[in-house]
Amino acid sequence: MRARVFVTLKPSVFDPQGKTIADALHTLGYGGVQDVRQGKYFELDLVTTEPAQARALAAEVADKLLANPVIESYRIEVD
Amino acid sequence: MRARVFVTLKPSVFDPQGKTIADALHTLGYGGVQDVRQGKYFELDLVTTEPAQARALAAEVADKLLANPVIESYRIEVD
Amino acid sequence: MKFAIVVFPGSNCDHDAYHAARDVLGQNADYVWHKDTDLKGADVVILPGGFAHGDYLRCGAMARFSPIMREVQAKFQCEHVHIRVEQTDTPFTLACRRGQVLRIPIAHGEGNYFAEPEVIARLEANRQIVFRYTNAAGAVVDDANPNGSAAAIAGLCNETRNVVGLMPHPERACEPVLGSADGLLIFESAVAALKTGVLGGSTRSALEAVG
Amino acid sequence: MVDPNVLERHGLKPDEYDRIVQFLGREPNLTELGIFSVMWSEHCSYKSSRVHLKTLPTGGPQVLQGPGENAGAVDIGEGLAAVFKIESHNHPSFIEPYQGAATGVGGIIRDIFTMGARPIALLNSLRFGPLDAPETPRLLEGVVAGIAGYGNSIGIPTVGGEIAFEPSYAGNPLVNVFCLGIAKASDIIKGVASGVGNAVYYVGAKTGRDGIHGATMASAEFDEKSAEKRPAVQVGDPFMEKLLLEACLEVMRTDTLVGIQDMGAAGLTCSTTEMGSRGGAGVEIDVSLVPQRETGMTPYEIMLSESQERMLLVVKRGHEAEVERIFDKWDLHAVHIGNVTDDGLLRVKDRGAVVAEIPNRALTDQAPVYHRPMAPPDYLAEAQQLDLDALPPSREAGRTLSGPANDALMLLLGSPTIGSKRWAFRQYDHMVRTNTLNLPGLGAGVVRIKGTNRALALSVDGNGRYCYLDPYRGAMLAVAEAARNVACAGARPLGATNCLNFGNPERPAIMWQFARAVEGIGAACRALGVPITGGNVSLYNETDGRAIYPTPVIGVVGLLEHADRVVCRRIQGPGDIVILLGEGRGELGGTEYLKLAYDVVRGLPPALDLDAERALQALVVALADGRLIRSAHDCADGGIAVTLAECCFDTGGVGIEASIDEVEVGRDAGLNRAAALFGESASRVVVSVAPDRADEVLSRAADSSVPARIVGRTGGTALRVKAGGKTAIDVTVEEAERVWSTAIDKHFVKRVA
Ligand SMILES: Nc1ncnc2c1ncn2[C@@H]1O[C@H](COP(=O)(O)OP(=O)(O)O)[C@@H](O)[C@H]1O
Ligand SMILES: [Mg+2]
Repeated sequence: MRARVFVTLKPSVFDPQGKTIADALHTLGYGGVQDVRQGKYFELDLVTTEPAQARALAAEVADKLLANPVIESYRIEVD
Repeated sequence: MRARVFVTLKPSVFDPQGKTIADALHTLGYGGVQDVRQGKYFELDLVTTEPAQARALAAEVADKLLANPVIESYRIEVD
Repeated sequence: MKFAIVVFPGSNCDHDAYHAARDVLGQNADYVWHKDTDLKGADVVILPGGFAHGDYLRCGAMARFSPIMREVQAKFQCEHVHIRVEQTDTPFTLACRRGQVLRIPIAHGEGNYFAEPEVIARLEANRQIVFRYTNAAGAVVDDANPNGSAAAIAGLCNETRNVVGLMPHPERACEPVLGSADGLLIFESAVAALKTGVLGGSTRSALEAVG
Repeated sequence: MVDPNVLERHGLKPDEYDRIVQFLGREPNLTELGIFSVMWSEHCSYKSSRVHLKTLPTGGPQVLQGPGENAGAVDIGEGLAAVFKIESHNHPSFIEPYQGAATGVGGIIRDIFTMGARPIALLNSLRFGPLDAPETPRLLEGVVAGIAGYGNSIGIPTVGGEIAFEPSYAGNPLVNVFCLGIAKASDIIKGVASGVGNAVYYVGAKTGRDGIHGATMASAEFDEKSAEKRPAVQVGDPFMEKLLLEACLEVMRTDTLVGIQDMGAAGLTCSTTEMGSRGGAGVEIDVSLVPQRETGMTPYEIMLSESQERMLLVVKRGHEAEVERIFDKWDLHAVHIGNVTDDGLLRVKDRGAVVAEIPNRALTDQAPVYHRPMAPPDYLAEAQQLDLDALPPSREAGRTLSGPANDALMLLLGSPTIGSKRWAFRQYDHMVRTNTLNLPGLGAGVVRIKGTNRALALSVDGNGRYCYLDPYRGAMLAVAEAARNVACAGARPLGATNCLNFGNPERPAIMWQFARAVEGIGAACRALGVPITGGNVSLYNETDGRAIYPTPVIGVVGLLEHADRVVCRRIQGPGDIVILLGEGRGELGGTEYLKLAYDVVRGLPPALDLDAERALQALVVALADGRLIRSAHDCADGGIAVTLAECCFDTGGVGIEASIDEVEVGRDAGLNRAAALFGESASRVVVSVAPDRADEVLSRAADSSVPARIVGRTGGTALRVKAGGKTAIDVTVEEAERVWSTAIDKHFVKRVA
């Protein structure tokens, strides 16, 4: 089954990319976009067919490799 | 309201990042992860409270700025 | 005195560190493959810069595709900068003067060190901040911080002070023909540290190039 | 007979199809047709250019490998060879600037290490539309980031290059990349397959459907949906390439290989047939053994895929295990996909069943060759006319012509073509490997050769505008400039490579430009003693029928026997004497000045006396070798005024006070002064000399019959230039340097750190 991992900067960490995109959008006239935060997104194809197992495995992988715990947090979806 | 944009490489486009992560995971003993694809993830804070409008705006922004149509496609969620 | 230079599959500054240690300093130096389990009796271990495992995940992975991403990505930058020696009681700064300004190249994309303020305060209190970005006169000013690194940090040591990690590349500044020989001080410090026994002889020390 | 549509979509002409049938003695199947189409494409067969390229000088005592292999090689002494080549990636870079440029770098690096050389330096030559056009910054940014992204991660310094902006490249930017490596002269490895029964190995990235070209895809077998599955854009993986580089160099140190070649254009097809053909052998492979990234790939797709980072090896019998072990160490898996045969055929099997069988030589040596019709372009006679007394008002009307020439100088220094390229090269890791003696921006890139006292100077140069006005002279000037740049570092030019960027060769005017340019390159290379050891041709560079300026780009490699005698453009401090070697004749045709100040691209490019040029270069090399000069800089775009200004930059603001002769090119005094300051006469170098060495430099110049005279002195903080005794330029170095150093940056929005 497939697990999806979303890695984002912790709220307290400044996100220069997101900010620059937001600024660029404002310049382009998209005032309707108030704020932008950017993150990373991973799709993992897993052997397991057990949602709980899949979630646990994805979390382990995120902890070990995908996210930098100092500045990032992550969220997992399984389907 | 908030729109979330997921940008991924088109399926046939080679994803060296995803592949390298998958290889690294195999080396670390995570045989249960068959494949990894990496993408980008954006959270947009929008002024509008209309889901349809939010979706349309997010799509426009994705087309213009967030995704590279030559090699990437995107998906939008609104909540 | 023996240097070990650990080679990861994607390391690209390994030859440079080897050349600095062996050809310039005249020390014994050896490459160690990352899959090996034996450091071959090295006194100093260098983890060279480069893209050890491709570094797709955290360094330079994302600047790639859409135009705006390039717009906002901290660009890779390669040029000489100045760093000030903050601590001289590490094996890699022993031969420096406190406050001494070194001219050394940087070469990195995402080179800015980040930590929460509490962490920085702790590093400060423990005197773990070994190098800071400054201008040529040794002043910490925004213009001289090439990457927006927190507290202008360019290099840190661990609590036991035998591991030093730094963003600039001292191995690129070991010969005057390359524009600066200031980096040599860092290598010479390691040699001196061993000779004078500051490290208690048996303690192995490591220099980690983050850039 | 196959459907004409299928033929057309494969880019094959009916008579070419007839030849295929003749070679095979039967109708080709679709896989075979695909193989013929890529091997007979302009890109692989050089069918339009070959007759002209044959005329280039390729020999010389220093040449170890001329054209025909993956890269050329010259002897640099002490048993070492410099292996180098330039290649274009124009079309992919236009579709996707980052990946196009990145994979271009990846491709040229493979060409170099394929020869057994460790790559130690990269350069690039780029052309874009005007930087103030809306599309250009995005393209420039993507291309530069792509070059940086690939070269930096793999750890090869980018030590030089050039970037120019002209409207003719707006719809078709040029991305030419150059790589140089060092090998033991005795260990150069070739791309040959021989020895019946030897194993053919595949190693590197898996094969996907990337880069199977739209134009060469056709047939009932492929519906719309499958076309969608085949992205034209290839994505590079520098980490994979780094592994391949290290692993291949390690394998090459053993005595296990017969030959090796990268899979570049036309992938597996090109590498198998070229290796077989060079070795006079046949190659048989089974595509089902090829590692595949996607499921359900057809033999057609596997053979034509241009997936990056793949190599083909022929291994000596009995050494298979040794080779496999080395690749394993680097986490790569070498796969035995076939064998060398004695029948001269490319035989492709799929799970044992033959799906294609073609004589190798039909695909290589016997590919079509065309003598395409040629005729001078219609625009030419008119464009070559330049009446300086009838120029339209200058853009800075009044000021440029009658006031001090400061404004014109600033206009030139602030133009992105002349201004500093630091914006680009600070993104390149130009110091990794700790060999770079002259960093980018100081003239030719100079890298030392560790373990020797030697160093190599490298320069790539082209001038599309000159070639547009006269392709013969323009191409000669490009060779001269590249060699002169190398000489200005103190290095003796040894050899050259060339990348020929032109429009559609089926148009007689383009073919004429091409032929004239090749003649010009040949003449200059012969006269200057720099043989051509390889190169690349990129045709069909046009959009909507409008071609780019004809743009031959020349890469020259030169040798310094004493690395510590290297010089660069920067003056070394106050109190030195400034000497001009060579003579200005006020030539304004095709200059940056006319373009910027008058919006005029006309006239003939500067004249070039090849004997004078050769004497000048030899003199500069000798002066550097004798430690008689402290800096050297050639006069090119923007003339002597810009050259003098550039001598002052990056010195902390040291100035020059100079005085140059008047010239008379027309009735207008202001224009005459501009011609003296900004004219681009060739064969000129500005050197700075310690005061007690000036006489010796002048007498050495006289001995070499090179005109030389003292034009000034370094010092102060201003650049002051008198022309004909009257002050023409008076600016502070600081102000001039600010304009020059922000010429590109100013086009990009300020971004967060
Ligand atoms: N303009 C040129 N001048 C001389 N030789 C050239 C030129 N263009 C291509 N060649 C030579 O033709 C051969 C084939 O070139 P090319 O197809 O570009 O190589 P590759 O197979 O590496 O892509 C090479 O040996 C190259 O050096
Ligand atoms: Mg090749």
